[in-house]
Amino acid sequence: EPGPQPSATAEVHGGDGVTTGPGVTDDTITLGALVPLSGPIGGLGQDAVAGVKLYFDEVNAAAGVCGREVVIEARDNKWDQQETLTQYTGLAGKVAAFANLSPGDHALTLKDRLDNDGLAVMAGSYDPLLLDVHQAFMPGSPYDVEAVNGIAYLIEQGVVAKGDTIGVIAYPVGIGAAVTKGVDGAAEHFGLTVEHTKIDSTAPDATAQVNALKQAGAKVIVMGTAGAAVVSAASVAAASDYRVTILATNLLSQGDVQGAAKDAILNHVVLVSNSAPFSSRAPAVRNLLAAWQDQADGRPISTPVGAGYLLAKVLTVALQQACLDGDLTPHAITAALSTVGKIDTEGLSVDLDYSTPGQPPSLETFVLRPDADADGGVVAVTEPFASDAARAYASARGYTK
Amino acid sequence: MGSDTILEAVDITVRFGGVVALDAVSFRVATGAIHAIIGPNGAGKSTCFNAMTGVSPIASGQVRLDGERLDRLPGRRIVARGVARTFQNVVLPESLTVADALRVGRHHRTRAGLLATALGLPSARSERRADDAMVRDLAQLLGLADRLDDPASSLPLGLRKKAEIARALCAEPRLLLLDEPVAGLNDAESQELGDKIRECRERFGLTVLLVEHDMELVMRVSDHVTVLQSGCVIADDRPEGVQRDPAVISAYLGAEVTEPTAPEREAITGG
Amino acid sequence: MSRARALVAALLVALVVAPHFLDRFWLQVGSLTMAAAIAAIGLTLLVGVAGQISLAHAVFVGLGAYGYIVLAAPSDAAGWGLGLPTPLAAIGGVTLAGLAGLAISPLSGRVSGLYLAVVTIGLVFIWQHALQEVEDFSGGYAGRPAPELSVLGLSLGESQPWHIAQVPYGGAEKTWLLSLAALVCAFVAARNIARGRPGLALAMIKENEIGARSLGVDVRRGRAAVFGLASLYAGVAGVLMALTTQFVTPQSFGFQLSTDYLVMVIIGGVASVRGAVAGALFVTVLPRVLGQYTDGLPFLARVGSGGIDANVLSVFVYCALLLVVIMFARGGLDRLLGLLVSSRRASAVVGH
Amino acid sequence: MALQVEGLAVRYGLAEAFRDVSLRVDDAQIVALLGNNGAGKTTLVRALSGTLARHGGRVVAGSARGAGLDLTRARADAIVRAGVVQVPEGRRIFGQLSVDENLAAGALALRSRAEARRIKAWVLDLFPVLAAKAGHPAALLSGGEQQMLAIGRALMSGPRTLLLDEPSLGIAPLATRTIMDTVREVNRAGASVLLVEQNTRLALSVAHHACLLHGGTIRAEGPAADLAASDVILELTLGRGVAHTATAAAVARGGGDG
Amino acid sequence: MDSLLSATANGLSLGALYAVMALGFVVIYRATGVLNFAHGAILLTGVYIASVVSQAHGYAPGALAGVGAGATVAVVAETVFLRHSKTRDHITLTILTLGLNILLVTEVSRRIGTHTLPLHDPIGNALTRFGGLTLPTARVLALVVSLVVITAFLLAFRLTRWGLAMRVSTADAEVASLMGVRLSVVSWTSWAIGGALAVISGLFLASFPAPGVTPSLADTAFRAFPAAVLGGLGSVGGALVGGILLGLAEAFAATYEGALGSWAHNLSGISAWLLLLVVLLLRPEGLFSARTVRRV
Ligand SMILES: Nc1ncnc2c1ncn2[C@@H]1O[C@H](COP(=O)(O)OP(=O)(O)OP(=O)(O)O)[C@@H](O)[C@H]1O
Ligand SMILES: Nc1ncnc2c1ncn2[C@@H]1O[C@H](COP(=O)(O)OP(=O)(O)OP(=O)(O)O)[C@@H](O)[C@H]1O
Ligand SMILES: [Mg+2]
Ligand SMILES: [Mg+2]
Repeated sequence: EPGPQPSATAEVHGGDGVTTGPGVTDDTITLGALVPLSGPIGGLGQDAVAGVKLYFDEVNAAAGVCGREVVIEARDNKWDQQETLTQYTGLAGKVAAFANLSPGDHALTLKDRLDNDGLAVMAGSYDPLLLDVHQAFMPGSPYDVEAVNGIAYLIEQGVVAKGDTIGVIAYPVGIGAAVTKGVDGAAEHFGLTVEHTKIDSTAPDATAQVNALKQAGAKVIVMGTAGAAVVSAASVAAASDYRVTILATNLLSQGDVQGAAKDAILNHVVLVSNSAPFSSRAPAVRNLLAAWQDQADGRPISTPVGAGYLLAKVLTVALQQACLDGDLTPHAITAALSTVGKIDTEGLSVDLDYSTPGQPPSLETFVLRPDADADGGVVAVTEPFASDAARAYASARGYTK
Repeated sequence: MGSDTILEAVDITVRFGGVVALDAVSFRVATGAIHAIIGPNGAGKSTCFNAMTGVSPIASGQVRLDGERLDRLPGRRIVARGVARTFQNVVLPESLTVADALRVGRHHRTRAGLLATALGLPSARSERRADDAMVRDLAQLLGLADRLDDPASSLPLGLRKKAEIARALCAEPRLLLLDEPVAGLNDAESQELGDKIRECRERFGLTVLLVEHDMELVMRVSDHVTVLQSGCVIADDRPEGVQRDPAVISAYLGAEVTEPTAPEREAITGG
Repeated sequence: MSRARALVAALLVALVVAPHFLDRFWLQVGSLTMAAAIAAIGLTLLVGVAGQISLAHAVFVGLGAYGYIVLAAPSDAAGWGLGLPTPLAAIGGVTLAGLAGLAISPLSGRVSGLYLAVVTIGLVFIWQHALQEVEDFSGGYAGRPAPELSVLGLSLGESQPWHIAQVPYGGAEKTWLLSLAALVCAFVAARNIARGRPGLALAMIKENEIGARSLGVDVRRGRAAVFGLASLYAGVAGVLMALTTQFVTPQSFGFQLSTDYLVMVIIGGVASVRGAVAGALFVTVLPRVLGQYTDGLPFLARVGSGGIDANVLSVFVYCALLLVVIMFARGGLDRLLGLLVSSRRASAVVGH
Repeated sequence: MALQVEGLAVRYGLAEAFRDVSLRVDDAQIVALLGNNGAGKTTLVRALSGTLARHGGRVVAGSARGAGLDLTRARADAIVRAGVVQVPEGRRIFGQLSVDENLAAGALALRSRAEARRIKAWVLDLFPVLAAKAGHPAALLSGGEQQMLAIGRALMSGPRTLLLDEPSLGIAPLATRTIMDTVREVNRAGASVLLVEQNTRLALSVAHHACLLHGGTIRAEGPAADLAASDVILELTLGRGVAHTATAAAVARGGGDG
Repeated sequence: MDSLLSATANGLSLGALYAVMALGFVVIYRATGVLNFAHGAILLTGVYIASVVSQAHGYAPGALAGVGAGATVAVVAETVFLRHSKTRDHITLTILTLGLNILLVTEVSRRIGTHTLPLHDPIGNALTRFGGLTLPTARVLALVVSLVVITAFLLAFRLTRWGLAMRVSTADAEVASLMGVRLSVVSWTSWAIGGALAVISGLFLASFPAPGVTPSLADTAFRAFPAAVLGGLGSVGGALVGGILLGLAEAFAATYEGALGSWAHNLSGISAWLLLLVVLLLRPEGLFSARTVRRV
């Protein structure tokens, strides 16, 4: 029984009649994780892997997947694309799928390889460019859609209105480029003027950018950056009596919200997110939090943990489907994800649907606000929603969902 | 200017900022001669060498080698005209072996470029063989033969000076400029080197321009002496004449310095 | 030195037959190592022989890689391209890197020492900035795939595997052999140059420019030539890197890569071609070996726990070894190799 | 006793520089150390000033004491601060620093500023050219001027024992006498001097006592006047007459204890 | 006009921080000839310790502990690694600091993890007003502290012999020791000072408006490289001017790049390097270093 596409590696039938490929034996399913595990960003990968393991520990405790124990083979990519390419080569013949790739946009460099090997990659990123890589799966709506939803929310709240100016502070690439696109799309939809500024990821602060936007009279600043720049922008705004709302993707840590910039953040920042905050009452979230506290000896939970946990859950759904189909080869696992239809994440995040390759699994977004006392430092303001603007934007960009 | 003049300095002036290191200095060097330049410290002797080898640009005047102007040429072209020199403060690449350090002297006589060398073309190889032979030969002559494979940095000062002379000779010059070749050698060794210098002159048909403070050597080997003081020529004569010149005695030699007595000289050179 | 000869011959044979026995991961690591070795050899000529510290080597490696891609790939969604025959494109990429080196070389004539080191860091940042800006050429942040090399219809990539003694030779195997051939040529050429007339002239320039001029050395040309040559080597490495990973991104040719090369050159033992290869092996292979084989150690924390796991440990071990080599191996890896290869040399060592 | 060297042996890597050197410099004495090119004079000076290791050399046997220190073990700076100061071979001036700064560097070991000023005035008086070029980068001085600077710099620390490695190198004849006069003057003020010189006659004319380093050991020593009178030095340095050097040395040693 | 003023003020205070960081490089470079690539790691370590200590004992003890830790780490690096190296070659030792940097950054980042550690500084985002200009107090303080530190240094160089000892040590270590300079003391004191300076600038960088201590602080040290070189590695005053120039260049580029059009896209990220390139082409040894003189 050949796989959906010719694969370089041999397929065999397991004892239970399931066709198996790389990484699958009668007793185990080996999944890869390709994340930074050392160096300045090492903590991010460590947490991501921890999240993945947290989920599979539960799965394994409850008889595993397809009667098999799930094993994670994690490799350090040092946040370097070249290293991702190399380590991928090492893992490709040994794993059934990748449970986590961080940063997720490294999947772009793997595109041709993934096409060839058919491996599914659960990507820890919402970069819209990833939609071109059909084997890479992002766990929510892309950054640009998220930004559009965020702006739609602010319009609805009356924070900005047609004719107003909004500013952007963004990295030149990656999340920055995506958010910039989203903001431009939303501005067109709502009739706003956009003032762009850029920031370098190693820049010590956002003072100059915030000052420039203040000068331009922006009412909202949308951040296409990691958390540190968001805190910096909020602090500068607070210090210069600049009444501005700062809209950002939730990449803040609890430490950010509880630290010196606490008031500035509480007063200025509105967050958008694909996943539910750790303060959510949803049972799946409470369960995750409890499981984390059980084994993390005091380490606070972080967004990458949640993302890893969610990615593992999604992949498990695919594995179970593939098992039902009797085929655990990489291509089959990838295909299974598109046949399961809408995946209910039980409140961990927005619901996901991977049935159409090239389209985002969701157009929905949570709006959150910082709360120093809450778990994870944020609380939800809205249920997940997809704004009309987001739908219009998505169809204009060809992301019809 | 007759054909017996190989080098001619005409009114050369060299300035460094406000300092006039050479002030309209003129002299001629006869072909085949050993011509010494002496003078107090800071008189401008090394500067004179520098002016002739394109190291220090001259403000006015001319340097002519066989009638051809040298002063407009860059240093690397001057060596191609047959002028090689040594340095007062030894300049040997510390990281190289003595043999390699000498081989650098062959640079302008050889052609092998990057490509030929990289590919190890026959032309490069035969050139290299010829160089090796010459290096060995000159090392032998100057008593460096058994140190060829040692790092240049391990040589004692005296041998470094000799290595510099050997390197200059590797360039097959017509005119050799030696800046204090025997500084750092003892009396006996400097006598020996003096003989070597003469020997080289005969063997290679050289003209030698010599800066030296060792008066015994200067008096013994040179055919002609030019004396500089504060950038000006104060005497220009045969050695005996210079030695008796009161201006030279008061500026440079000092009253009591005399030439070695006859028996002493015998003892030193005898054997 | 017959012992050394025998060792070298054995090593070469082993490297030629290695694709028969290694898996794809190690083949790829091997090809990358050989590419790195070529770049490091070039840098050794520049840093070791000519005494100019450059941290811009990654720029020229990147030019080689991107040059190849832009020349070889047809214009398509991924970016702009000329679609030339791939061997021509490879030569073009290398030439481009060399020319860029020549163009930059006046800088190295003016600025020297650590100043040069720091400005060249700047070149890396400026280059990366430019790469990200001209997305049409570079594919921007997302990067660009590299077409496979095929010479006269004979593919040196994944398609049309060869079968040698029942083992299929795919892209990884073929690239290994190609890289090996390039490395051997690069090695021999560099050695000849370092020991030959140009190398000696450069050593003299490094010691004393004025002295070099008086010996007939054209200092400016020498400087430019060695910068160009080093960049040419970098270009070769870049093309090989692109062929090995089949994909390049602007991030790959950054400061990190430049420092890696400098580390290779320095721990290899400055001015030693052989040492540069050893340095490349140290920097490229060692961390991966450590990463793969420290997993089983009992005292290690579980990956994801934030404790000292195999990955963190391998960084520690790598750094520790690096420090040890720098601190205690005067003369670098080259010296150690020398002791290994010939016991005669060991007794003739003269301290300095 | 200012310096006492006993059975000293030094190697660079495996290569021997000398194997058995003994000599002493009494308080307020000038001792000349003579020897051929490569005999090991500089090496001995390095061994006495604590800089041997920097050149890859090490003491393998014997002892060297001076100023109350074990010189083979003490650090170079401690030796200097104890009053044993070297003028290194080949000038080694700080080329990028001005002449003035070079002299100031020489006085770094000196505690008192007044003392430094006094010595500086004396040094500039000895070598007026240094005053004339005070602000110039030292690298631009002529060879002989640099040598004067190197000597002046060493004098700046008010040494009690001075190790001079070829002080007359590159110095014009008239100026050599200034330097030798300086050596006498320093000595009259109470300092001991170990004088390494190639100019044998000159060295013997200022020294009280002289030693000849040859073939890895001290082959002759004695009062300078005696050595000047005998032909042992000529014979040894010209590499002749090895047959009767033993007697010559014995003669020299016999009469040489002062 | 207002934007010009605030860009200037911002550039000045940022530049002063760069200057302090650059001074740290320069001190170490001048005393030992080593370009300390571990500067960022030392900064990060010190600030991390400051955060941990301030958690329990408040800001002032924390800051002191951090600065002390930075100095200590630097001295340990010098005494354990650099001094015991068999080589004295400056370039090789510079590479050694690269290794140290990776080691330290790996470990401290591991300890910090993904979380931002607070510094508990008492200033927060308090404001100071000068006439029409309102500035964050933290920034004003950064400027003042930097200027004080740098002035103290300039004076120390002029008035003490330590400055001269440092210069002769790099020029020729052997001869320096023959001048009675105790090389090890010169070396470790400069490392201690360099380490302390790194942490002082780090403390300001991690407080307003930054969220606190994150591993990326180590990268920030790279921004001081061009500042140190711009002024001239041989010159202390140069570090000051170099830092301030770069701070201004960065602030202006970030403020006005929008107005400059698309070619200036993200110019602020590389403005420092561009400036450096131009300056070194004109003055190959930085703005303030004396030229290297040579003759034969
Ligand atoms: N490149 C230069 N820049 C500035 N001044 C210089 C330079 N070269 C030489 N001088 C000055 O010119 C004068 C002559 O120097 P020069 O080296 O020619 O003397 P010299 O006759 O060789 O003396 P010595 O016998 O001591 O070597 C000196 O005062 C020296 O300081
Ligand atoms: N750094 C070094 N490494 C290896 N060998 C050395 C080193 N320095 C000196 N030597 C060797 O030690 C021996 C003694 O050298 P030294 O310099 O002490 O001689 P010297 O008597 O001072 O000679 P000169 O009169 O030429 O100055 C020589 O054979 C020399 O080659
Ligand atoms: Mg001279
Ligand atoms: Mg000597």
